[in-house]
Amino acid sequence: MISEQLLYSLAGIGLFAIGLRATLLHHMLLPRLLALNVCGAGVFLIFIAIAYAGVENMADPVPQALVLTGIVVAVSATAMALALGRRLEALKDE
Amino acid sequence: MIEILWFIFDIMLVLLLLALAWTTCSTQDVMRAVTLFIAMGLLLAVIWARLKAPDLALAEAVIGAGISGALLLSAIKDYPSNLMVSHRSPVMRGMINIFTIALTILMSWAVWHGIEMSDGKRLSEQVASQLSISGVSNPVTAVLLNFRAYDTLLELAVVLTAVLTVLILNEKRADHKVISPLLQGMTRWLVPLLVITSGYLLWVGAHAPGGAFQAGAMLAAAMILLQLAYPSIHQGFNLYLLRLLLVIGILIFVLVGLWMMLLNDDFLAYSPAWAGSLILIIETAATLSIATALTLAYLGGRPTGWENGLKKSASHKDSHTDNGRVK
Amino acid sequence: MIDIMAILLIFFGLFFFLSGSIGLLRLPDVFSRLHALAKADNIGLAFVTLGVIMLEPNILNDIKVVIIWLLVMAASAISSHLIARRALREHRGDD
Amino acid sequence: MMTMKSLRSSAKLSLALLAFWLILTAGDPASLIIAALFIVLAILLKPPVDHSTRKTRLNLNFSGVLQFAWFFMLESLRGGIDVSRRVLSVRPRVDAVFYDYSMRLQRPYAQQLFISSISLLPGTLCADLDNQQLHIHTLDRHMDTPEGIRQLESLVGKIFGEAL
Repeated sequence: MISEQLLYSLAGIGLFAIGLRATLLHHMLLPRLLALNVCGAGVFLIFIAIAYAGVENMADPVPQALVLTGIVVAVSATAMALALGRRLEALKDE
Repeated sequence: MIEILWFIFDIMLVLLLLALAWTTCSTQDVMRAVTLFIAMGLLLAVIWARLKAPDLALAEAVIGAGISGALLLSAIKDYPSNLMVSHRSPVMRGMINIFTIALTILMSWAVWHGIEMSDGKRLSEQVASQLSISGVSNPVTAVLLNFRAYDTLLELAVVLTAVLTVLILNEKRADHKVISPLLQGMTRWLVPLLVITSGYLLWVGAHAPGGAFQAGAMLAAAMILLQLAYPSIHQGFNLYLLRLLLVIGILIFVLVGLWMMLLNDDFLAYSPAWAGSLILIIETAATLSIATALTLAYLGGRPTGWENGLKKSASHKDSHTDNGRVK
Repeated sequence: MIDIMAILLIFFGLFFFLSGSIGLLRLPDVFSRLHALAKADNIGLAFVTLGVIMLEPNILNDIKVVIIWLLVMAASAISSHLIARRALREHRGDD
Repeated sequence: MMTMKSLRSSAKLSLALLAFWLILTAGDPASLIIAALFIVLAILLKPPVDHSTRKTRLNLNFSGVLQFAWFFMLESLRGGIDVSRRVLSVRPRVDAVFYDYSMRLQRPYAQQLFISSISLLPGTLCADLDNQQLHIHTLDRHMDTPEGIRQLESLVGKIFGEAL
């Protein structure tokens, strides 16, 4: 059980690092947003990796609930950022 | 034997996930990046299922692979360049790389120790001990709608705020042009099925994986599909009803909370006998709100005629600036 | 006996999925890749569905699995059509 | 506002959706309140009636359905094997060509079933359609594609009672 927890939480850290690096490297909004979302996915993965309790058991419900809200908030935040970016582009054209 | 198979499966999932994340972040073409990102969402859904978090798998499949995909694909058009290249100087790039690697090592060390030293005591035991009075038998729903109902209420508020920002900033995006009659034909029978499945997810959330978030996302997916196949369909929506639907989740949540405050002296402290029904009522309202919010978020701004009937002068000014922008 | 048959069927299905994915990687253009995916997934899922039905005694769950199969089939037919149409129109330069 | 006809079609839809709901929930009676709410929602979200589909009246021919299902099964199997053989050979054998086919089916449902099945059968993929004209992509110019498609079309026609 510990080996799965370790494997997946290390994968989560990897995902976070990949996302973070790309967020810092890119200038444009859309690539940055994608990278931030990859980052977020990494955080979710760490949560759920630690919640893992073996193949027979359900994962710990509290982190599951947190990540569930996290997913919905992430998509709303992405939508908001896209809207801000679109408005910015429109203002630039003016 | 079986452990080795599981291990091989785990390694494959993890490597594929990291590869998808890496290519998403390093490809030069935005379209490609978005496609890879959607694929990563699907893979994450599989991983949640593997890690025994079926509630998440459902939500991720609908949101990560479906809705955020639709959202990002339609947003690509809004941006001037289809290329994503980084213009950082070599020194800067090196510093970013070093920083990331150092952080990764630090985090790995922390997680390693965290897992090694954990005494195995989990919040899940507390949840399990209180589950019988929560009104539902799915522990995730119990956490979301009962034990940590505040979080969920505020999360709905966050979603509402994000959508209001979207609505304030922009007009709805321009429609697609040519639509395949085949897609329209499929939509006619698929959307009712999606709506019913969404209702099922809402209902089943009380005792099995599912609940308001998954149901709301599924309903939103149905509405987005409808919008893709019939671009003018939103003109038929009653915009006052749409406003009501957008806030009804929070409204019902707060009303129930206040009512419980009168009865039990605490905000959102349900009486155990009613908890099940109250949770179902709140979840139904939340499903409708989440669906409306995600659909509006996908549209990318105010649907046509959003301002009608509200302050004439304000709407006039708005359309004026919009005209100015087009020039 | 039934278990072995079911597992055999599921493995057949997986073989078709595998060849579909190999087709996605090896075939030269969008259209032929779509061929590989649509056909291989259709028949692959059919075998997996049959196998799962043999393993699952609950008739309601069997019906659900069949519904999933039909939905996936419809989705893959429509989506391959849409992708092909898009590619064709982009190729011709109109949109 | 609602005409008799749309009322009847809504009633039919709700019955079908109710059946679907009962399959999903295994007939739990307490769930029917939610079912009612979402059936109403599904009817409200029904897309506007397209005038070309107005005239359709579904009269399914049962033996036609069986014949089609049999044909479809055999052909999908053939399609799957064909594709995997092509893909797994040392050099993927593809000799693609586009091919136009004018569809004779008239009813929209029949057309949709026909077009969707084309993409699942061996060597063919419906790429585009312009009224009755289908633009079909075939993997191999030496296959007797037109014959297979014509056969498929008459089988689909039989289901919906269209003699071709």
